[in-house]
Amino acid sequence: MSSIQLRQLSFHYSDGISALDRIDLQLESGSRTALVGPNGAGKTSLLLAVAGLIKSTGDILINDVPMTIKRTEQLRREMSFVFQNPDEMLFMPTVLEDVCFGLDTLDLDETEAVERAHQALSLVSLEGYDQRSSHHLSYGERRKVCIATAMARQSAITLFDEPTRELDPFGRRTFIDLFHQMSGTLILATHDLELVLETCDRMILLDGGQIIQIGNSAKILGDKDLMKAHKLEVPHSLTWHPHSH
Amino acid sequence: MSSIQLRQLSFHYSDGISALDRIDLQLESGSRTALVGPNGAGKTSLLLAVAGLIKSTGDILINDVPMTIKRTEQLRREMSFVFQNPDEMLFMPTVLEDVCFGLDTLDLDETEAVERAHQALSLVSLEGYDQRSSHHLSYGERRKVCIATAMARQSAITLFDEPTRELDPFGRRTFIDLFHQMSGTLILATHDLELVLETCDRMILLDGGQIIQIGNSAKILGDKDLMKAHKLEVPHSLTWHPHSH
Amino acid sequence: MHIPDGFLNTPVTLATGGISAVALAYSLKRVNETIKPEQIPLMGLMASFVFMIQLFSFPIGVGTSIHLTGALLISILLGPMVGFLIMTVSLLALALLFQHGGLLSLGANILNMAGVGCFIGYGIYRLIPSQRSSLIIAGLLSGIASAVLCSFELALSGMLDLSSAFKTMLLIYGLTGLIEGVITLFILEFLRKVKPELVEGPG
Amino acid sequence: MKHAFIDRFASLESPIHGLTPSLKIRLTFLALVLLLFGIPILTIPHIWHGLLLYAGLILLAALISRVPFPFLLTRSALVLPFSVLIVVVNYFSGNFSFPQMIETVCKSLLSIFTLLLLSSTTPFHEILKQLSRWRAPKLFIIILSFMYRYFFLLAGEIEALERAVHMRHSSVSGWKRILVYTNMISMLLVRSYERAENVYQAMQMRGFTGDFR
Repeated sequence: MSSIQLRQLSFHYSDGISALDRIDLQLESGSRTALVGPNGAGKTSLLLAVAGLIKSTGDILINDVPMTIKRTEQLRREMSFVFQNPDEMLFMPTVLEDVCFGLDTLDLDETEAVERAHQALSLVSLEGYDQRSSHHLSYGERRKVCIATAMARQSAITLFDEPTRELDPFGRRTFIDLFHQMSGTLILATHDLELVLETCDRMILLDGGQIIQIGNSAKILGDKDLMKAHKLEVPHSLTWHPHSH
Repeated sequence: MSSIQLRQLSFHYSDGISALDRIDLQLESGSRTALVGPNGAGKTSLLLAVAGLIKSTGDILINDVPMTIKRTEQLRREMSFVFQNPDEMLFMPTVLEDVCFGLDTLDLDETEAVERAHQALSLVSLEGYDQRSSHHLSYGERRKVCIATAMARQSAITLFDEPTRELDPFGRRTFIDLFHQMSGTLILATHDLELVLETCDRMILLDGGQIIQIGNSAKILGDKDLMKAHKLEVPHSLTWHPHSH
Repeated sequence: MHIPDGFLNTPVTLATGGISAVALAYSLKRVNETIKPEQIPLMGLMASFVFMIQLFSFPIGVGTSIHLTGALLISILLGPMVGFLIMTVSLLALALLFQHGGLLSLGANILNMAGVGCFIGYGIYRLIPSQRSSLIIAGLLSGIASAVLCSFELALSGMLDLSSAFKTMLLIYGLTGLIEGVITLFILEFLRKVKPELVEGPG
Repeated sequence: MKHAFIDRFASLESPIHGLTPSLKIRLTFLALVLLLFGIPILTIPHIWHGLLLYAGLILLAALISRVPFPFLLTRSALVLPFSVLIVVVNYFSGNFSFPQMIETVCKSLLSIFTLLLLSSTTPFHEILKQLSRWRAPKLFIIILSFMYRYFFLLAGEIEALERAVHMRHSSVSGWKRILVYTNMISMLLVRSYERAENVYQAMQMRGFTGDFR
């Protein structure tokens, strides 16, 4: 497990628009944090910056080790990233090859890698899918393959970008169960505010590339004025009365 | 406005798996109906079949006129379809060209078509976007352009497939407002059960290509056992107590 | 490799431009006659794909990368006439949007890449029954053909003398063609595994 | 791939941006013909005067257009590898003429600069519209416009795939690297096919029957 520390982290798009604006943040080892904010708040940019996938300014420290260009590769070995769209991660002819991809960089030999992959696939209940092509799987199944690729890495840090997008309620429930089984430091960016309440006690409210608030999820999400000010809505489970028609 | 009637409608994928299994359905002119079911239930197939885009067996009657291959084109002139992925609906170089595309088949001359397009764009509050290219728009804006293309057609029937997918709470709220402004017979396929409660009093529960239940949305979605049996969950707004932590 | 403006003289520019224009008109006519409605968006998306492939630096190791043309692949998937049309469209867009190749030298570039790849390369591919060797031979021979054409164009323009032009172009186009053949083979193998119906398509 | 904004300066505002696309395309074509074939004939033996005058005019136009100079210069440099190749081959083959080489390189630099100015002051869809006004074949235009539209998506997809590869495997090299990239491209090809099917459905829903006006 690893801690994450960000100091004055900023990132600008090539057209000069600021996506992240002097972010200071400290996430403890083993913590689970949700990242919430309207479209364009900077959630994805923040995750990409932590993974060293975009060139940000400021400091990123993983387990108190500063991330430099030299060290990025090594630090990434301890990280997994579940990207927004499963198609971004799946490009090999078979599911097994997708899950195994990159496991060799973790100093696993091939047999170990395959074993790990099988294990991960069975955790997401996709045993027997190893020789299928991800292309022919349903959306929910592809999502699960992506989560399996992350699980197979057994990383100290796992970053999730909208992992339940387009899933039906059952697929979403499956994800929540898997999330609770995972260990390590987890960051979860999502629009699904009910999901935040079910997975992370602590959350970060992000808007315009800045941290608006950090704290208890139920408390922040229950603040009607705050939600409205940032184009969000208080989730139904935090309001006392059912929706009436 | 037009009524829709389906009789013994079936559809099989090329690999023989059944996507729709003898569907009987009657939707009245001007009705708003939600289509709900787990992934793979057949929601998209049902919409595509109603639009005559896939070769189904059985009968489809639009306003009591049977849809035959010959008549498909003519019947489609009274229909609009808002597809799942906005990028697949927006294929022209500029927003205006996208909204205008096909309006000429409705016997509008160019001036009228452009006027309608401008009107529709202002309804979705995208005035001044007409000369922009859709790849420079945000996801939410692209969604709105798609809805504008449907609105500009002023169709008797509009079919929506997951229209709020990937939208943040604010974008979703904008869609709900637009939906309430639209006229005609509307069918809305979605995983977002709260959305169903806010938009459609009547819903169809679909699973395994069959209609499980048709009726009042709040009643069906509030049935815990039924929801569980079909991989769904009772939406939070229908439960009495807030989620506790 | 795209020839920029400034390296070809008037007669060569006019000749290559003329031949390409005729070939384009002919392929447009043929495609217009046979096209099915559902192929129109497909051609657009494939043009996009070919465009992307041409911009994409394919790393071949030792710090160098090459750019594929995609001509062989697209001709195998959609037939040489559609392939030529798509290649021409993407070469025009490359010149206008990325300045890869000039506008007045476009005719020469169409001949060297689209013409050779879609007609000579594809023809050789069809002649040889074994797919593996046919792709590699087709790639290599169309590379050589491009080299011949390109060196004649440059030599006739008085840029280079024919023999040194040919040696240089052979090295560049021959290698690129060979690698294009190999990569096309890999792509077809992938398609056969994941979506076999594409490989059994027209052509 | 860092091509996400191909005509990113085309929507600036300047007197040059304000000219009609028709005029700009004609002017560009005329300028290129003049530069490549006219100046060498017209201004013999003082070809340098012609080239200098042309350079002055095109730089002035670039200045008025407000398209950033660093962008124009770096993109114009694209032509250099080819020029260097020609110069080097000529040098070693013995028939090296210094003035001719300089002239050629200047002409190619100026012509790429000219073309670049057109594409950075005219949105691509405006060029397309103009071409169809000039009765370019409809099929040709429709393929071009689809190509333009979906290129951005493809570029984004390949960028995302590369990112995901780096996340799991920063140091793919050699043979394996070629295989990884081939797989990525093949997967994009498969997805493009399917996207084409979906796009066709969306077109059909809006009355498309195959004849494109």
